[in-house]
Amino acid sequence: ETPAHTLVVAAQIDDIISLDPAQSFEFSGNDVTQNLYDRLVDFDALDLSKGYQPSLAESWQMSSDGLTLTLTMREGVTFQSGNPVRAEDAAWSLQRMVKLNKTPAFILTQFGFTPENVDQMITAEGRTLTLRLDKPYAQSFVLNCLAASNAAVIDKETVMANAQGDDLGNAWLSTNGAGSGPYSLAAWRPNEVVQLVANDGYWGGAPAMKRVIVRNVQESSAQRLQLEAGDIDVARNLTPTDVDALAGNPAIKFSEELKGRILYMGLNQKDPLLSQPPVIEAMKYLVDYAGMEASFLKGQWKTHQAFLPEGYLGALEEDPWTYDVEKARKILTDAGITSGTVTTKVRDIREYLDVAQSLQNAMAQVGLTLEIEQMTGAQVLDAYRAREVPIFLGEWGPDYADPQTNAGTFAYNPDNSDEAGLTGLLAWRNAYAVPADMNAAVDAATVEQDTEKRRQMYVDLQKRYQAEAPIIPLFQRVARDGMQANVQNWSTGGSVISAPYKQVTKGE
Amino acid sequence: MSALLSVRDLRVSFPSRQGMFEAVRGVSFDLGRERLGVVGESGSGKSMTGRAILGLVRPPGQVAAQALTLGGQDILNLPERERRRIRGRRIAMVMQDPKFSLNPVMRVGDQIVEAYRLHSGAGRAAARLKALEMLEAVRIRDPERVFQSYPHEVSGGMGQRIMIAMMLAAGPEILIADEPTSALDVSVRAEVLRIMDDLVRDRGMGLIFISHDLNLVAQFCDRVLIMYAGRIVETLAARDLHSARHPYTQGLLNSLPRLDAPVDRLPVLERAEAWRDGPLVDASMTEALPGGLR
Amino acid sequence: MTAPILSVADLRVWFGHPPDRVDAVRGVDLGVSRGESFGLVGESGSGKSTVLRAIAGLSPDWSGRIEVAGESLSGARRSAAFHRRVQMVFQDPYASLHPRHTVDRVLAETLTLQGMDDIDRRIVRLLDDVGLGRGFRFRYPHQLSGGQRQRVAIARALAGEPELLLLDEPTSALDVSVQAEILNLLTDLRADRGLTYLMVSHDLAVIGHLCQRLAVMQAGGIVDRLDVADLRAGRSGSDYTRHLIAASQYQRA
Amino acid sequence: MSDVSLRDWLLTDAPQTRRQARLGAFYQGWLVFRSNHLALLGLVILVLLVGTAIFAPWIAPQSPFAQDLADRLQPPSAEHWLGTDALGRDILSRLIWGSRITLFIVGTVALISPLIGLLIGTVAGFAGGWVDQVLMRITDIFLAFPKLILALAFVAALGPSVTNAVLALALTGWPPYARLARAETLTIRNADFIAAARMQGASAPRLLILHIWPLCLSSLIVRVALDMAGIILSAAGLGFLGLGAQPPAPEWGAMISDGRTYILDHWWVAAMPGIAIFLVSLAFNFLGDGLRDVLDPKGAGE
Amino acid sequence: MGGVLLSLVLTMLGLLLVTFIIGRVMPIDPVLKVVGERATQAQYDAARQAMGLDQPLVIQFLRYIGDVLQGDFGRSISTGHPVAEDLRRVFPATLELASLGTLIGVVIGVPLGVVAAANRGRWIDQVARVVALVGYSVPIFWLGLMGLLVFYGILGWVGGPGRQGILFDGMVETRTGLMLLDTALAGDWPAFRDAFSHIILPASLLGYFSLAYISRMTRSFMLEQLSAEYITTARVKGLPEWRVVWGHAFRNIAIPLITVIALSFGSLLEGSVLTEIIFSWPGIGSYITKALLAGDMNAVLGGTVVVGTCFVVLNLLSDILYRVLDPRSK
Ligand SMILES: Nc1ncnc2c1ncn2[C@@H]1O[C@H](COP(=O)(O)OP(=O)(O)OP(=O)(O)O)[C@@H](O)[C@H]1O
Ligand SMILES: Nc1ncnc2c1ncn2[C@@H]1O[C@H](COP(=O)(O)OP(=O)(O)OP(=O)(O)O)[C@@H](O)[C@H]1O
Ligand SMILES: [Mg+2]
Ligand SMILES: [Mg+2]
Repeated sequence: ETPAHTLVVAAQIDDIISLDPAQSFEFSGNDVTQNLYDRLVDFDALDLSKGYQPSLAESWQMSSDGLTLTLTMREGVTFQSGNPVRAEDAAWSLQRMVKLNKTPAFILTQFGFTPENVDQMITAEGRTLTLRLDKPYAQSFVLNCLAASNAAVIDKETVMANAQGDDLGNAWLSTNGAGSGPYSLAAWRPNEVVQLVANDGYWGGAPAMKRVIVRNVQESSAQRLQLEAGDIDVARNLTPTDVDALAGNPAIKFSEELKGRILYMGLNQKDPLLSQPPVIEAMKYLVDYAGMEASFLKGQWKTHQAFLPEGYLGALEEDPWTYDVEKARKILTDAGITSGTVTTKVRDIREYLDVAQSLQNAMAQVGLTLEIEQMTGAQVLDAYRAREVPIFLGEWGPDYADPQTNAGTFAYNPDNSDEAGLTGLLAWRNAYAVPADMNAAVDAATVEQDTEKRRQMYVDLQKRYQAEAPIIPLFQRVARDGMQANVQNWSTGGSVISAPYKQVTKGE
Repeated sequence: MSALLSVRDLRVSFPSRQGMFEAVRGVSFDLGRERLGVVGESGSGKSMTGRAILGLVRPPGQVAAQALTLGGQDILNLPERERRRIRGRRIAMVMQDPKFSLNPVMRVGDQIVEAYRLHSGAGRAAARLKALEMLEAVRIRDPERVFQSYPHEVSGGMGQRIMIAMMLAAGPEILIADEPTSALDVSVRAEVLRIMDDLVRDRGMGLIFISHDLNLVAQFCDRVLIMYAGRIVETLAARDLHSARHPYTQGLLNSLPRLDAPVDRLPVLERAEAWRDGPLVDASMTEALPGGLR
Repeated sequence: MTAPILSVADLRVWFGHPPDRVDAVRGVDLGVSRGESFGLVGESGSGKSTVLRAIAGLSPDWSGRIEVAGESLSGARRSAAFHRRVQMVFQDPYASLHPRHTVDRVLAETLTLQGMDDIDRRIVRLLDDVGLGRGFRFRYPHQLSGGQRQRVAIARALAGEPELLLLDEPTSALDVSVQAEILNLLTDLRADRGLTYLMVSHDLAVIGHLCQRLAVMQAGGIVDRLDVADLRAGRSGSDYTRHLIAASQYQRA
Repeated sequence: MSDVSLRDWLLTDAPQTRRQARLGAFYQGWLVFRSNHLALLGLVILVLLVGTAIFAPWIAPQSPFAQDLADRLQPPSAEHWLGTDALGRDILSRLIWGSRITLFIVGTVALISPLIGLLIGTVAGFAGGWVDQVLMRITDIFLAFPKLILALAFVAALGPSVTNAVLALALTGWPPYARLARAETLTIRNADFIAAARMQGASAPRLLILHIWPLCLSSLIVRVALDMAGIILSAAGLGFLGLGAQPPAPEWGAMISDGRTYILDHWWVAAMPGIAIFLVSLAFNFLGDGLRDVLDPKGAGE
Repeated sequence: MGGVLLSLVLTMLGLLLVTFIIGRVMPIDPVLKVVGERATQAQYDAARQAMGLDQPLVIQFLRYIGDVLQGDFGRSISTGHPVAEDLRRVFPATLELASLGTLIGVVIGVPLGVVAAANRGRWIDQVARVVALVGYSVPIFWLGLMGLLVFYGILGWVGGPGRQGILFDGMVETRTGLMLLDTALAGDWPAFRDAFSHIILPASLLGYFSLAYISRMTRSFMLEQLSAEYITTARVKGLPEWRVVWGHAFRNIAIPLITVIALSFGSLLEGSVLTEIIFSWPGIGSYITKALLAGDMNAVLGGTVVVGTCFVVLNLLSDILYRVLDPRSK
């Protein structure tokens, strides 16, 4: 039995390398910053479909030319340090993100901010915060980006007091918190535990759970045993087997949330075999979607064949492909392809390996040999960024709650040359020379102010993508967390944000 | 006067691939308060005889005998506990090589004290005094220092004397000395022999002196048993050794080079198959108490 | 008397480095003539074996002068000619044969190393010479008795047809009856092949039997030199030698 | 030749030919070995293993690779004697095919590590002086180095594959053997038979290879046999970290690591390869104990 | 002693060098761990430069040695913390586990080995053998998960994964980093019981493993001693068998046994990665492994230095003990 006002979560949190919102880009790290900080706008954990809601910003106004966004700050909110939350802090936080130029910086720089101009483009005056954009972006696009956990509002005074050199407090903030969020950081012992303590003076009301303890438990089996023993409230990394085993236990229930992560297959267009359209087409039919979904991916991934995850504006919910070896074979033989060998470098994660082996099995049936090389995440990524992975199997998680987050990487590649070094773009990594009109369509969608039109643009984009792109989305992630029956309102933030804890309660 | 130890038809055998191998095949003798030499070639069963008397033949070796009596008491069939009480207290044994026979990580004094206390039940202090006394008895000049030393710190001759002191601490009636001098220099050897000689004379102890040096045995012992292939082939008074009748004994004696009688070629022992099982030279050996007891 | 085949002058041998240095031999002079049998006696640790090993090149640290058949030696390196000329037999027959090599292999290797041809025939002859029939050719050491092993060791030493044999207590580990056989063998071989012996023993009787001259060592130095007749008669200028002779004939007090 | 006379021929004290001597020595060893029943059992298991590896294509009831997601995680049954794994593959067939990989791992590591160790250890022990110092420092470094790290680094550097995993294990496993071989050499190098060989003018490499190695080899073999379980399990450990055999290779360690997700509910997936590894390492251990009796005079019975 | 120190320093330097080389030749790019999936080339280059990886290797090595000599192991890129701080946290965890494991291994393994040797070939010897061989042969993660299932899941006798129950997490002041010691020092007995209930299972597993090794080695040492001549002497004295075995033979193996125990302890310190993963034990083994897989060379180097030092120190200690305990070594 865990204490009534303590929430104990078992999860794999060994990916956290920094808790600085301007740097943290890992799932577990964002789960922490989500709770330590508030953002200008935020999602309601209890109803994510409402979209972004006022948070530290009470209201906002887009200028008629669509180039200036003015936000008005909420009054009377203080940081956990006791300092007031000012527009100046918000401006500084955003400027800091751009200036530090860590990986998440693109979330803001895509609006034309640069380290040089950001002091002029983002300004604070009294209660108002002004963002000057380089194009008339869709308002929802901008605000969705401001809801990203990286765009947290940070306590400038506290951080600057701990800054070293010109790091803008990055080193200190990596292991400390300075936010106004519902929780403050009590301890982070890497690979071991994150402890959060409720911020009782929280402006949105004191959270019910006074302590949140997230323990690093690697093994699903161990998480399951702990759940059964009542030593934890929530287990976040249960394998389908363990979920099945726990299903009959009345003391335990499961949440089921669609996450934003897409498991996809990238066919490198540098590969002579994979660059042939019939092969691309055939590969779509060589994935045993239903079989995998029913077996080792059960309850964790659902078939989803478009690059926008369900829950995103314009997400396409049609799944045109099914497992059909005969069809694949016909496509290939019609094109005169009866044999071939390709390699895949797969990260040493069970599911990926199983997917790869299943694919290997199916490909073998049409005469294609798939050689699997399993390696560490860093190694795969290295090769992938060097465009050296013929078939890539892996996932992509959206960085913010706007469709652009995936469109801009799956379907956007302005320069397919090696020298361009657009290592951040999935299309580039797969050497997919996105047609110019598709690139233009992606750009156009970001500046479309009419949300309905914008939605349609994304639907069209995905349809076209399904028809011709060599990057094949396969599954969308489902979070199935096991928890004690008395845990209420548990959320992992769905497909749009990280896991918030403030709304969680425990009944009797 | 009765025999201290009486051995009848002692057999020691080891299982081997070719069936049972008998290392000792029916040895009988009596020991009084005397120096009894046992000689023979390597492998003739001398050491096994000694070990069998103490009950120290390791498995899978097996010991059998018609009788094995110590002061009239049967010791062959005693339970192990009783047997242990005899060992050390009533029969002791000094082994060939002091370098390997003393525990290398225990102080010399402690090893003596341990032996003494086990049988006398004396206190630590008393045992210590006794140990020093014993060291003195074996003519160790600086007993205090030797008491504190470890085996590797003492010379071979000293080690052998320590072994003797240790074995004699409990005042045994019988001492079996298994080649106690073969590892020693001639000069040290004389010293060690003198000590044992004194003990037999002064304490009336029985001594079984195992050796393969015939000259030495002839000089030192009262009586000699000659062993061949696990059997005693001849028993003699030591002074009569050089007039031994058995061709084996003769052969052994002759094959020794001698300073006083130079020869060009040494006579070589011609072994006869008959020696293994042939009739013993002296039938009286199998009867009680053959001559030589004082 | 012919020229000395072996001459040793002011030989000093030590082991180890200064704090733990042991000076085992401290200035030994020796001369052994061709065809002679020379004995070296002394108590344990007096340095007898060390002298032999220094000559044989088995003790690297020595000073002084060693000459074998006119060849001056240095350090622990020995020429092929030396190996052909000088051989050694060790004290412990149980330690001087490689436990995993058959008699055949031991002899064959030796013959090859000595650059001999016609190896098969020579092996058979060597075995005959040391009184081991052909039946022993393919045995392993553990299938041999101590005396037989010592014969193999002697055969090995003879394989290269040496002139000088260094004998380090070749019989002390053996039974008297076997000792007699080996001593006879050594006598015969010397007669047949005109060998020269330098023999170490602590048994005066053995030295007396085999050697013509002897030197007595004590604490790394030579304290006395005498010939066999003197030894037999107990004539010696040295107290120590007389003590040794007396002690070797134990008399009960 | 009848049975009795063959035995006599082998056991004779006076062999007539080199071959007879060698066979005789071998037979004697065999007799000692045979009297150790557990060692015999170990040998039988290993012979079976080798047989399985050789005849895998004929023995295996099904393909080790054929997947059937509908038939996954089936408990042992008449159709699948040892059940099926997460992709519906027949575990028995995978085990049978996997014996080849296991043998490969064991064989290669057992060949390379002791050889490196033997070379370094004997050279160090035999040469003494600064050569010994340098080689032993290197050995110390490798010994002090976390072994798994070293192996991981090797594998990571060379790329994950069974061959590389094996190589890594071999390259990290030698220090203990080097120490053993050195200790052994130190006791041998001053032996009279080495001195005797020197007296014949034998060169240092000759002494090392023909005289010293054969003697070190026996204790090394014993040690290797005892370490064999460790080798299989280390390979499995690398597999557990995703650095061993590449899928879908039926490497036993990798199979266990695949099955670890299912340990609590589908025990056979991990347990079957586990039992296989256990049996084989047990067999090697028994064998090692028996070999100790034959080869290593120390510790053998009085 | 000077020679010992010199060789110690040389060994440590060699260790550092090897680790360093491994770190740099490993085809795992540490920069990627820092910048993550989405970084642009410019961000990547900036991070690489900030990490000093653009310098020549020699410079990098010298700089590293210099830092290490000042006790600075740098910052870990996989935890974001200074490596020294991480090590202060993870090393005691492993030390505690390995110590208790070794203790269990010694307390059971040594008597088992002695008894097996004294009863060579009898049933107790066979039982000891099978017990040890099972320890040798069973994959530790299998035993670990099964142990968790049975003793934690079903029986509930022990605490689950982790070093402490959540109720006690952070409740006791960290002094030594060894949970058992800290709780005892604080006099907080419920916390001590809790810590004990968490450590006992993984420690027993490791203990079983070292028991297997120690008992086999003990047995073979004992067999050698029991056939020595001084044992016969002891028997001649009439000593009861247990005194022969424990009073005489055992004293002689105590010395080589120390080396064996030190070695086994050392291997538990470095080699309990799998146990640590299964029991969510935040120890140095899994720390180094994880760091290695992320190309986090500061952490790997730091961890290796600590483990390597332990090894060297253990070696040294057992050498010294050897000298103190063995009268033969002057
Ligand atoms: N454990 C054993 N197994 C089989 N045979 C043994 C065993 N111990 C001794 N023997 C044999 O018993 C015989 C007698 O051995 P013992 O030690 O009594 O000889 P010994 O006369 O003392 O010889 P030495 O003078 O060499 O000491 C020998 O042939 C020996 O090989
Ligand atoms: N390798 C060595 N290292 C150190 N000291 C040695 C070594 N070999 C011999 N000694 C010492 O040299 C001295 C002479 O030894 P040596 O073996 O020559 O004596 P010995 O006269 O042959 O004695 P023994 O009759 O016992 O064979 C002894 O004090 C011995 O301890
Ligand atoms: Mg004997
Ligand atoms: Mg000598």
